[in-house]
Amino acid sequence: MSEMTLPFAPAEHVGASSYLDEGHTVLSWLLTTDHKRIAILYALSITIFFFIGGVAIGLVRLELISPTGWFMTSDEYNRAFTIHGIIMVWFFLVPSIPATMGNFILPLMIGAPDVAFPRLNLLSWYLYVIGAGFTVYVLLTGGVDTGWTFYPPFSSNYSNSSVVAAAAGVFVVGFSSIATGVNFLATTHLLRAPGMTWFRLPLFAWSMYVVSLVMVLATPVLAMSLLLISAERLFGLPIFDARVGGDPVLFQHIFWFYSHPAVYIMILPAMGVVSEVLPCFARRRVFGYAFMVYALLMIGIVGFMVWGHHMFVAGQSPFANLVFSFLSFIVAVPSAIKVFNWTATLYRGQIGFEAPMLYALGFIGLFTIGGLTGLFLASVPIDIATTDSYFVVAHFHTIMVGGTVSAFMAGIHYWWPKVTGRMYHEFAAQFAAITMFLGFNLTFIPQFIMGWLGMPRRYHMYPDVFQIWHVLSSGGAAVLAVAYLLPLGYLTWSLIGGDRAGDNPWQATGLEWQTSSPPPKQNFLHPPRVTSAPYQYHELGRAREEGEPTSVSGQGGTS
Amino acid sequence: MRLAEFTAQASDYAVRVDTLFALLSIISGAVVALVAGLITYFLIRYHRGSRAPRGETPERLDREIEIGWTAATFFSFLFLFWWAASDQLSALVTPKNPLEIHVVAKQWMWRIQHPSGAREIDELHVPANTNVQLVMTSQDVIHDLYLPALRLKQDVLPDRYTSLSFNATKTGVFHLTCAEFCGTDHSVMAGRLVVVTPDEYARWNAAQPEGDDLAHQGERLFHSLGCSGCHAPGATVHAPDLHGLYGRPVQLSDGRTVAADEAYLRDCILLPDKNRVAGFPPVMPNFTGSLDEAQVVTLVAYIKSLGAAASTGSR
Amino acid sequence: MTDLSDALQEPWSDLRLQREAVGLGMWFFLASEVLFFAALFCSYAVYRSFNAEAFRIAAAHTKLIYGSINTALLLTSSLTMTIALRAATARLQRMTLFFLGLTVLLGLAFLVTKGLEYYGDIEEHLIPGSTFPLKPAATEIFWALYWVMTGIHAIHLTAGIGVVIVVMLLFGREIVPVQGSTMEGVAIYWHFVDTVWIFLYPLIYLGGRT
Amino acid sequence: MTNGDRSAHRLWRAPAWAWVVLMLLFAINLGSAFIPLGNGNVILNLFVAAVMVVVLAIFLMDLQNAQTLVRVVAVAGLFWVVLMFSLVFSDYLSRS
Repeated sequence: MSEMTLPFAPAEHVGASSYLDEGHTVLSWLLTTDHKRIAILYALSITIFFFIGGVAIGLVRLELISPTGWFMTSDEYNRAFTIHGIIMVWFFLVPSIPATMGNFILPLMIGAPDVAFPRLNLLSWYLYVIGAGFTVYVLLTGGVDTGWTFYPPFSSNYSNSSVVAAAAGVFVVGFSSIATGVNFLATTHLLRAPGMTWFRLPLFAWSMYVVSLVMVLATPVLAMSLLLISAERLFGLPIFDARVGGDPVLFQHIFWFYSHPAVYIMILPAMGVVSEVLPCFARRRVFGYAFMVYALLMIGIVGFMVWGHHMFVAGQSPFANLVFSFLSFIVAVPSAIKVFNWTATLYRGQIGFEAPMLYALGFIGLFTIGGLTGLFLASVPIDIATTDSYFVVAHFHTIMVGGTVSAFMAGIHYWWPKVTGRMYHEFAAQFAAITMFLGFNLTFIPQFIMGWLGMPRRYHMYPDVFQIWHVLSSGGAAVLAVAYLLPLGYLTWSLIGGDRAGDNPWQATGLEWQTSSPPPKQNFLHPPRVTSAPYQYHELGRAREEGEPTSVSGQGGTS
Repeated sequence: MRLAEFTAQASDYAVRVDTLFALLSIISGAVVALVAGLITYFLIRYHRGSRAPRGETPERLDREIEIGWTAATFFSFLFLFWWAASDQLSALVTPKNPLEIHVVAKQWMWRIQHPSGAREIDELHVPANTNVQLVMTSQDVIHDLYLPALRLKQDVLPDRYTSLSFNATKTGVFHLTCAEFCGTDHSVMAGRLVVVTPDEYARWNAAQPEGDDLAHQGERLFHSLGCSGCHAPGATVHAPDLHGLYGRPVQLSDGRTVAADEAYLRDCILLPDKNRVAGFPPVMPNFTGSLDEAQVVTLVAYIKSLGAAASTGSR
Repeated sequence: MTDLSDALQEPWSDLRLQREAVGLGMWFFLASEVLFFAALFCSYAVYRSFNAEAFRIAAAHTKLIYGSINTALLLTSSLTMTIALRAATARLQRMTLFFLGLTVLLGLAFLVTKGLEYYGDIEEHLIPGSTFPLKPAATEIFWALYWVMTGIHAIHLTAGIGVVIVVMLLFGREIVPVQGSTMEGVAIYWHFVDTVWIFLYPLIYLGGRT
Repeated sequence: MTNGDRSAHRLWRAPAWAWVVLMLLFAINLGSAFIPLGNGNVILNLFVAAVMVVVLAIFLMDLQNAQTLVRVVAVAGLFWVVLMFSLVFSDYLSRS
């Protein structure tokens, strides 16, 4: 066995016990420090919250079929969309890819036995659970009606709902993201396998690195903003109270200093996943690897400087509006570059249409639409006309749901055989992927249209001229709901009835495919050594053309 | 309700916004078509097992392509920014002597006060082809006045004035609504923007029951609250003279100099300690809680009228 | 060298690397903490720049003596913490424990002083609300920020004291060897809490004294 | 601690010097607060505080011996603070 290659499904892996066999008791899961098991814990918890948030928005969409509402009061409606926002943002999207796939795959991908601080990793999950506990408490005590943005003075002095408990939940779950971020940063710096230089890191690992940076630097600012409104609400400390000279707009500055980068916390990992899936199913190296890395870094850093575009009508100075508008156009450049590079990756490939690829292609389409509508909102006059309307709602859902959730599904399907050792039902998955794409567009294209026509967001009752668009959108949401429920079915079924996957069913490069499926507790039986750049799919193709035995070359092998 | 109440282009500015929107839509459409077209083409031509030729592209070419499209994207975004920013900058120029209409938002209604003293609720009458400036404040939470037909929107903040300037060119009835989430009845905090000809506006004003204009209402309040006891020229208490104050720079006791604009006057009434004028003792009572925003508006209007009176010498 | 392998934790194979990781992780966490406090300092800066006079008046009512004593206490505790870390690196267990104990005492002294100060503030009704004695209104913002800033700092310090006590127990019972990576993280955190105070001190106590 | 004494001496000497410097700076800060300098007071106070933090970071937090990476991380936090302050003030200082 040469240093470069590893025979496919090597004999020595057979019989090696997987991380799943290291104890079957509940405690063996709840007290685990194995990054793979923690990833599973996270995956289960965010799935639960995804469906709670989904039920909330399902009710909202159902209510919006009628312009005057039909089964909710306005207060109930306001609580439903608020809880949808809070849960989807902080209890699903932010942890979605980093805490599950990041936790599971990142150490494998860089050839590490675990993350740098395994106990901190477990702590981060418990923090998530505590934060989730607060949120469930909020749900049970009647909810919160401030919108997920918690703007004072509404949140601090006027709302009659569980604002402090909701803020506490978000505050705590924020520390779980900081813990994850610190862990990934230290892991990527110090636990890379020998030979795994920075420019040999797969793009998913890079995206995890950048997203960790954003998490670590942005999340504390959110924590402070929530702390300040809680202090105002609980103790009457008038920090944003205009009556004594405080400025509610200052809260918005602090809040968006986190919450705009939060969008990048959601989308950067998605970009990372897609950058793994596309080359694998196009059998082609990623086009412009170095540019992809620089683009990730650019987005991560410049993403901190654009928050003011959420405040063009908030009473921010016109000068600041222009500064933030300019920076928002700048941050769109690296995003555009990424789309072009993904497209070029397909050129001269050997493209297959397995489910992960379909999801990834869906991501590119939706991300392109979401990104381009971002340009509309970066232009001050159009933003003034469309902010707080359904145009904005559709825009950020296209990025965060169309983009991130598509990539999340792509990643789940792509790494499913690695995580579980089983194959899912390919046709069912392809069907779900296409349904999801169609359902998504049916839901949000009407929202783009009615937003531009003038339909404001967060409206329980609305002018009846928009009803047609709302009905279309609700119909799309129903299709989307089916598309989200399907994977729950066939993925669960695959655990019982799925075929054994083998170690590398996709014949992918990347160290995570060079260990058994599911991987053993210590990840690699032999410490891996890396000898070449990532995505050596062309080498693989050439080897096959020349009739060599099936072998996965490329990113290293065992030493 | 008709869709035109939202989509009509009721001002030149609205037409410009729509033009920019159309431009962006065309560019975006082209980019989407390009990306989707290329992806579809590649998917068909290079699907697994197809006979299309494969092989490496030269690395130097890759690099040039990469730099090429980075630069192209960058410059086209710069162009878009320039276009959007110049639209915005031209809209920022406040026209001279606008018709100033006060808007007070509270959960969940809009109260409008015209300079003539006419008041209305959830309806805003404005004359067409006239420069109108809305001066807005909120009595409780943050609201946002959204006028879809003018493509305009501005948050309305508590204890602060924000403004919205426009010149409507089309008469008719349009929608007016709140765009910033403000609580239970946010979605029904709506009304009508009625653009009428200047003549009709004058007639409409005359037909309103309230006899006094804002400044006179303010004057009455000024006397009934006892402000005149200190601020009248012959008063024994040492208090600043208000004649000709509006618009003048004022030296404050902490060394700052500020212009006596509406926000300043408002602060002086509600938070007298915030901007103490140099040379005066801090004896002004605090009117927070005893005055509502609408009353403050009339007082400010009165003080402004004093300024006008002083300059024309009629008082 | 058997105790060296005791100090090693999963997934590390090398104590030097493990210490490096703890230090690095701690510094990343501190970068996070810096941004946490930055949001607070930024609010302070915005309000102060628009209410200079009110902040001057309000700051004059803070208890300079308590604040200054606390500054001296914290600076000294940073010294004892550094010595404890150096002693730990040199594997001088008793000396480590002694200086850690000293650090804890200084930290507790800080909290006691802080408590006395808070007591005085409450006596004077310096809590924003209906009985707040100062004018103009923006002094309330200063005092709101005062309570939040010093409160959060005190919570950080309390957490620090708690951690040091736990670490002392672990060291004293030799559950964890002193030269492991633990001290590294504890010391960096402690100094950070001190750093925050160094900025809080002039912003809260030194205004309006002329 | 028999032969530890001399080494113990070495352990605390450098930090003790840093401590003396810090206390001196602290005294300067406290004293200067009573000299009327207008806006100069807060500027001076914050400048001295910044120097104190630098001294503390370099000599007590051991940045002098730290790796480049750790120093980069320490400075990175400050970079983001500067971003926050400059962009927030780009709004406040240009409001009319």
